[in-house]
Amino acid sequence: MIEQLRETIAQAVPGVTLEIIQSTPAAQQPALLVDRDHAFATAKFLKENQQLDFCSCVTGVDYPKLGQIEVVYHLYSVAKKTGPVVLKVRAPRELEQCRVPSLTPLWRGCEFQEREAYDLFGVKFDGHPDLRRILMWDEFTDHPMRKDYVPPKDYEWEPTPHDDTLTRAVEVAGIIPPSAREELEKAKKK
Amino acid sequence: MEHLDHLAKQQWLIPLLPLVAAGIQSLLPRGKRKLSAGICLLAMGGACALALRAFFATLGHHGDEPVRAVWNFTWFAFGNTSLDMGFILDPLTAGMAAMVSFVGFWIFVNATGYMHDDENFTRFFCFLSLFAAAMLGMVISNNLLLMFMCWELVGLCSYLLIGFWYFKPSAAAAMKKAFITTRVGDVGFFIGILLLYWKTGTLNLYTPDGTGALQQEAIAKLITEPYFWGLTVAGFIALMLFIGAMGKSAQFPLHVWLPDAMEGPTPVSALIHAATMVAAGVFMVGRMFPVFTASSADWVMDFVMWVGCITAVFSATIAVAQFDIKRVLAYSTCSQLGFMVMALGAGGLSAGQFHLLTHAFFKALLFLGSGCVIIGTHHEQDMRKMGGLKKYMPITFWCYFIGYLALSGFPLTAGFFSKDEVLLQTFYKNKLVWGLATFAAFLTAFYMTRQMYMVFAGMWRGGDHGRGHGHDDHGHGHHGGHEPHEVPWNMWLPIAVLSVFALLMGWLGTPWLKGNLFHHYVAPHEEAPHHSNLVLWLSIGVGLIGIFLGWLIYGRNTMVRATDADPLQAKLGGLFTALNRKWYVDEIYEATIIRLTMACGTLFRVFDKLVIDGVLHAIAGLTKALSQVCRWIGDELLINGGFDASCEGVRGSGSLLSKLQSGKVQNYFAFLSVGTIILVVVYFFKQ
Amino acid sequence: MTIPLGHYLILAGIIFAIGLAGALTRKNAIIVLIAIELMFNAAILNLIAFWHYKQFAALTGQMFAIFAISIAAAESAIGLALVIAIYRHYKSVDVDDIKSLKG
Amino acid sequence: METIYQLIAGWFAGKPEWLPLAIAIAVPILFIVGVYPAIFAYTTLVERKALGRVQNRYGPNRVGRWGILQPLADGLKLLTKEDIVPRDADKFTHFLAPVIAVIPSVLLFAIVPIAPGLVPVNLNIGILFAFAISTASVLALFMGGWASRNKFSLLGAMRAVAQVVSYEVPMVLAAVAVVMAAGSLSTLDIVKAQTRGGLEIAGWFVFQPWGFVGFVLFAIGAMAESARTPFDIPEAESEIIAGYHTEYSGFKFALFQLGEYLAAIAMAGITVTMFLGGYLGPGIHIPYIGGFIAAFWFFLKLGCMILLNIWIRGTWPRVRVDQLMGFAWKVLLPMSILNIAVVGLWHFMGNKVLAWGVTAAILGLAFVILAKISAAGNIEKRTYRYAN
Amino acid sequence: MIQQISPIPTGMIETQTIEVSIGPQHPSTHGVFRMDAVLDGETVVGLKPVMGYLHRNHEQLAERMTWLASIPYTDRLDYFNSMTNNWALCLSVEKLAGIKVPERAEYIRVIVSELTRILNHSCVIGFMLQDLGAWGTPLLYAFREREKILDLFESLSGARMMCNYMRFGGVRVDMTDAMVAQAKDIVAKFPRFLDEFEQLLSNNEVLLARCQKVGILPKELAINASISGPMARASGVDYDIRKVDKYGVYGRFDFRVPLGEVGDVYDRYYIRVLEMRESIKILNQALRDLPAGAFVAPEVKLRNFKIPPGDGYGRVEAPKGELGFYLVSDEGGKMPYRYHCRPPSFINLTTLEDMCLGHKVADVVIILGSVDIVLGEVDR
Amino acid sequence: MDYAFWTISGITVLGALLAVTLRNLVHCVLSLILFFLGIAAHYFLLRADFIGAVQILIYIGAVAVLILFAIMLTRNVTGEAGPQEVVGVKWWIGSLCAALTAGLISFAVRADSVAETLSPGPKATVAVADIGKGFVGNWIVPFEAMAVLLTAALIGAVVIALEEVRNRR
Repeated sequence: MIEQLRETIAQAVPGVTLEIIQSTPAAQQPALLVDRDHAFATAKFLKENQQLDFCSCVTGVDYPKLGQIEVVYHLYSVAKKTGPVVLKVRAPRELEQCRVPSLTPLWRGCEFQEREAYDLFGVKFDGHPDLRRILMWDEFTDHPMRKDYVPPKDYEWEPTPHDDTLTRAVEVAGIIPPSAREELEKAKKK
Repeated sequence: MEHLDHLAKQQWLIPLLPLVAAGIQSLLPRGKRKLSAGICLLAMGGACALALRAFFATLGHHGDEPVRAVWNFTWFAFGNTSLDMGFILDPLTAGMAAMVSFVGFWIFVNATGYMHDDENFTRFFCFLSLFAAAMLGMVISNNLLLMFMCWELVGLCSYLLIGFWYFKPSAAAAMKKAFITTRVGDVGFFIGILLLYWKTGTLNLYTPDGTGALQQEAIAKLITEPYFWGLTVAGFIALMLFIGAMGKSAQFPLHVWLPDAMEGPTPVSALIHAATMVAAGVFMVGRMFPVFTASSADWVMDFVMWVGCITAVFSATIAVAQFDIKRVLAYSTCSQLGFMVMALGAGGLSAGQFHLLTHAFFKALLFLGSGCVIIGTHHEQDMRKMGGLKKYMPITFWCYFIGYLALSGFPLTAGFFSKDEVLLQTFYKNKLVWGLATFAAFLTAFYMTRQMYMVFAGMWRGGDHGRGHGHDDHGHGHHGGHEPHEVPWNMWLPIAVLSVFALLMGWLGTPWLKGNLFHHYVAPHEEAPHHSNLVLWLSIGVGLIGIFLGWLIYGRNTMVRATDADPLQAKLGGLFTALNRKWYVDEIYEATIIRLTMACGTLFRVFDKLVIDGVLHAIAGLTKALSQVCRWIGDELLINGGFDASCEGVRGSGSLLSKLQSGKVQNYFAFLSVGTIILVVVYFFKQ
Repeated sequence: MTIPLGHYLILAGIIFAIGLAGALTRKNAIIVLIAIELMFNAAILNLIAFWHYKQFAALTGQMFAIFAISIAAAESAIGLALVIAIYRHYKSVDVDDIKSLKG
Repeated sequence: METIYQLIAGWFAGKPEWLPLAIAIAVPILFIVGVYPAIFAYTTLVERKALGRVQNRYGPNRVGRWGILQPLADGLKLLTKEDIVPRDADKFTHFLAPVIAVIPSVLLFAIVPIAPGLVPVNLNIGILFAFAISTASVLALFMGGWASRNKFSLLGAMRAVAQVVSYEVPMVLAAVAVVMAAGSLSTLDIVKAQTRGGLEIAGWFVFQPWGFVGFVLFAIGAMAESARTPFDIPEAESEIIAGYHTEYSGFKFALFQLGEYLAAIAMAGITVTMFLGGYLGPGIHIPYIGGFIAAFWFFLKLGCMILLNIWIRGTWPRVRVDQLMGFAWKVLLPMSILNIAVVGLWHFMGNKVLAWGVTAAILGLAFVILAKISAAGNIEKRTYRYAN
Repeated sequence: MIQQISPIPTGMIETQTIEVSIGPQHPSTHGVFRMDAVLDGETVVGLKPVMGYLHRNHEQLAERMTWLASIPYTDRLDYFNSMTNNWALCLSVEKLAGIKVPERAEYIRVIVSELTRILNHSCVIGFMLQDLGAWGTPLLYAFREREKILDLFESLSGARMMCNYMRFGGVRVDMTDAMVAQAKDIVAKFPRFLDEFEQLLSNNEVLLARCQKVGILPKELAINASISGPMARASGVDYDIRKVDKYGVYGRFDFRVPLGEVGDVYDRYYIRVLEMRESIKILNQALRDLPAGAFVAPEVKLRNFKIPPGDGYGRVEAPKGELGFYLVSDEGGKMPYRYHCRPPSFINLTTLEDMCLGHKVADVVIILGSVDIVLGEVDR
Repeated sequence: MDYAFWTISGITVLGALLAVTLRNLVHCVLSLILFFLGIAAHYFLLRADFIGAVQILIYIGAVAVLILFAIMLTRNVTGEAGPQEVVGVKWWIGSLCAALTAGLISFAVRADSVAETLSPGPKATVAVADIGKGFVGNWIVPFEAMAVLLTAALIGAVVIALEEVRNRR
């Protein structure tokens, strides 16, 4: 059934590279890996043509071995009440190039989940209406769900702009929140 | 008597019911047709019941002075002057109120049928109830101010009702014409009221303590004083009041609006232009009769009589040559009003009023009948296109026939007795007037017979489309072509009831029974004119001749097709067209008064342009010339040198003063308080 | 109650004077309105005092006072509406700023 | 006050002249300051127990036998609580607001008659004085909200002022109807006007149709005036936390509560005086103990009104602000104006039975029409289908 | 008429819009949840939800523990209905590992989750009425019913709210006959409570006035914003996972899915009432034909439980909507490589601003109440 | 009873003074309210109960709240607009006029001997009923004029409010 879907997409969207990733024998939920550039077009095709109007779940998965971060979309159809179509898009792990086209213009449901993926994995979504951190506080710079995430030692402490905590922030985690930089200079001069 | 006082106190309920009904109907949305008609009929019925109750209460009374109960109250008091109002219950009011409400009720019933498929049905009935309220208000008012207010309201309602189909240009013109001509009359009426108020000091007609305008010592005051045109004050007031009556009751010079008022729906014509409004003038004269009798020495009474006689004859002649069924009836109303006014002029209050009552019944009957005919023949009004309706509309025909008999004075009918009374009254006053009146009676009989034959006898001429199909219909689409049909029950029932009254009403005022009941009821203090056989037989004869002549000309060779010429036209030729064109009165007016006003307008404009502008330009030119001279002499030498410098000085000091006007509220306030303090100090030390 | 009428008149006078001083000196338009309100009340107090001492029986004093109070209330309402309109236009209620109505 | 003065003038014949007068003034003041705050204290207790009953749980029953000492405990707790004043609050107004909240409520009691002749101050402009004072309570709300410089309390203050002002009008008009019927403003005369014929109960205004409508209008107005559910918009917890007394803690908060509850009780007292025949009831004419029976009747009715208040508070959700205003101006005001007209009609109609019927018909009809118009818009029946 | 009067300068008194944060510490935000509202007078002009105050990074914890160890954590997701959370995780794992669940366990799972559903719906209505200002009377009625159910859960799983009851392949403890009788008794008495509840609330004028035409969610927007559960069904979206996936033994019971038309706060309230009646029907059928037999799959050894590499997504119709778990296992198989939970209330908040624009502050509160969020699930 | 008069007039004068001199506007309004209360107390002293109640109802109930609203609308909602200098430039003119008027009035009172000796009126207060009768009796014209004035003010308010609502929608 997934091969048949692959053919239809291949015809509909010119120049797309599709690859089928099998799941466990019991689960029988094969996924379609789409390359970044044609992801939006395929998703648009799936939504209009295949009536997959319900995007249930958007997840980020970090594969350090492949050097890739993968975003998984589970699409359902409320009209036809058919099973999940799994769409996967991959992007390199480095923060600068880690960009994936956002599907929020197609399904508003992805808005919060894409922001969560950005917040926890650092995947930037192009075309997302309001890409901000959703779970962590805005001044947080790191992305906790990455495999190589090292939680700060002084776990309870937060970088607040008071003088003494500020200096400790520099030695312990080397993290200087932008807003606190000038206090730091002032603290140094005093 | 106290029972009457109690009734007088409740008189205001009679007009209140239709007024409230009008109020409610004005709020109803257009769709609520049954409800609006229901309210209107209910209110009118209530008013009628109350009026009848009051009428029967005033009946059983003997003694020479007519029964009268008055109830006055102060309407609006400020300081020591106060404006008061009052209601009166006396035979005149009771009779009129009963007649107006009774006839009005049946006319409204007919109107529900006539206006059945008109879209602004509710608006029509709202105006009708408003009119009824105004008319009843005028009838019961014991105060000239209230009477004048209701008089105006009646005028307004007639304006609204005539121009009900305002989208027709002819209706719009007619309503304006009616309103303006009655306004002319009203001016006279208003002057009369003002004079009366000025002279007697009160507007109330009758007051329990005898200080009313129409009571003895007030009238006495009026008679003594001489006034313009060789009349006493009473005479002049009577004249003015009569001018008001002329406007409203369409007497000779101001009658032009009545025929055009036929533009309105037929029930309107029936209610307003037959039974009630036109009778208002006559009623008002009746009400103010003591003023008229007081001024009998002057020439006012004769003037009234002659105006009535001229109107009667003049409009009777026109009626003969009319083709529109309603126009004929309009002119006959004019002539009958002429009769009433003539009777009043001749001093016969009861005769005038009795003719008014009977005329109201059978003229309303005739108008409603014509309404049924119009509806029956699918809105056809031109008599030449009717004919042979006897077969198609039997009920309407028989009721119409009774009305015709009454109007033309056939013996034993109501019209006969009342017209006979009028003729009797004029006979003793002035033989020439009596002669003309009899001729008018003959003409009445003639044109009514003409109408009967043209409409009901012969064969239906509605089929073919002759030249100009009479009046354009009121936007109801279909006309002519198929057969006329009998009208529904709610249209022929009223004319049946009215026809019964048209027959029996006469017996009320007949001299044959033991004394004239009506005379005894309305004006016991007047001595009734003793009976004379000559007048009686002559009037019967004249009536029969008129009918015979009508049969002679129209009965035998009835017209076959709408385009046939009117038999009378062959005989009279040029005279007939003159009659048809209403003696070119409208054209005369057009030529005279209207052109006169236009001329004055242009005159003033020209005067303004030439004289005033001219003077101004002249002055301007003069000053310009003068200034040239000054500039040439003084300016270079004197002013530029010394004068300008001093000007600078003045302006400098001026700016100093302007600093004072600093725009700051508080500075002004400071100057104000300092000023007051100085004043107070001065006041103290001066003392 | 041995208070003679004179005391009331003096009291009303003092209040009137305070109101006048306030109206003339303060810069804020609303305080000027409050001062005017003071002057009104001084006048009405005088009125009632005279009514009480001179002709207690007749009602004219009280009636006049009621009408005066309601007019004063209506006047203050309109005054405040004007102040708000001026504030909206001039963006300030400082009396000295509002001087465009110049001679 | 006058009756007390006559009573004790005799005993103090010898003493200096001002003493009986002082006592005559002192007794009613003590009565008001003593009895009504006690009633307030136990109203809070009864309210919490009644709410408990409504929500099928026990009210406070830890302190004292059935939680009797609970009000005492609350008082002590609030006294000892630290009185926090927000940093940039307007200190003076912040302090003054609770005081001004209490003053009008206490003054309201001055004109509530407890027994025939026994009214703290027999003003012949009783009802007018009551309404004049109750407008002053608006100021307290506003000052509280404005002074604590916090957005929510400001919102609360604005709502409170709007609500109190717009419910003042129908309430006053409903009272006008009663004043017209009784022919005088003084509360004693109003109660006397309600004793018709022998029976003490037949005369009550609440049994006349216009009286009943007036009673309903006045009760709704009173509830809105003292911001009780369903009109407790000013301190709607779920929306703007506690409205104008968010920033108040400790005894200032207690004062606010005192002011609010006293206003509610006073309004209930006035409703009882005007509609339920103040102290009237069988047996008030018995020579000696008549006065006490009258007082008993008065407090019984007062208790019923307070319980009614509490019961409504327990069951009704809160109305939204604009619906509240709409309800006041679109439904209450026309009804109260019509009520005044109907009282006029009632006064001039001869036999009372016919009058009763006519007035009932008019008011019933008007109510039906108003209800249809005002509810026409938003409420409609909903149908639900089931997926196949 | 007004035009003739000289035009008064419009905007006579222009009001400033004020930013108010209906903040984390607010009586009616059902937990630490903040809404930055921009108010113009009383009406809402802008509203941005802010969350993350309760974020415990549950997913990273799960990646550092074995499959079985994360079951007690699922109780803390939506702490109101822990049973459905457990079932969601178990279902996903069973789907991934291909474990067969015996009949009796399936029936017990259905009974237990339907009980949580009626418990959740009645309490939600109670909280909504509390937001409406009804001083807690309806809430305490609902809690009375909730106590009975929680007693049953306590006797069944040992804990009232944090049940930790389900295991891969079945349930931890069998349901004794006494408990079945107790469940039957609860289910028998519940309709009477529901009628009393509806009679008190459904046509209460103030409730109607406050809830009708407030916070309307159109059907297309509901689908597009992947809203699920009673909130979507109130707008007419015909999508109930019990009917779509027919997971567990739901296929065997006949029950209906109520749908609303307008999709305003009143519809969402009434849909929950109707759903409770449907759950009662399911419970009656399930309790009637509860089969005997093993309550857990014997062949599943929880000691060193492994899943072959691959990923899978399993979902359950939780009372608040579609609760799903996306699990990825790598070669090691003992610990999940990636564990992602799709919480219903987190996504149902997407359209909160669309629903609140133009309404009053008082309406925002009840709209949030009708969306029915629990912050444990939103912030994970 | 004399001290009643003195205490009340003391409060009134204090209220008046503070209303005009205080810096913080809201405090001015509060002292104005205190002043109104003093005046109302005076009316009660002078046996004019109805006027006292009307004074409280109109001034404290409506005018004070109105002024508070005006203050709110003419300053940004939250904070104080900071201290402006309170007294106008030409303050000395104002105080001079005030002093002069005060002197004049006291001089006039003392000069007019009649005022001094007038004894206070009887105890009875004027019944409210005949004030009502007076309204519709011989003061009907001013009463109607008052009605027209107040309706005009009402319509003015509605027009402004309507303007506000229409351009917001």
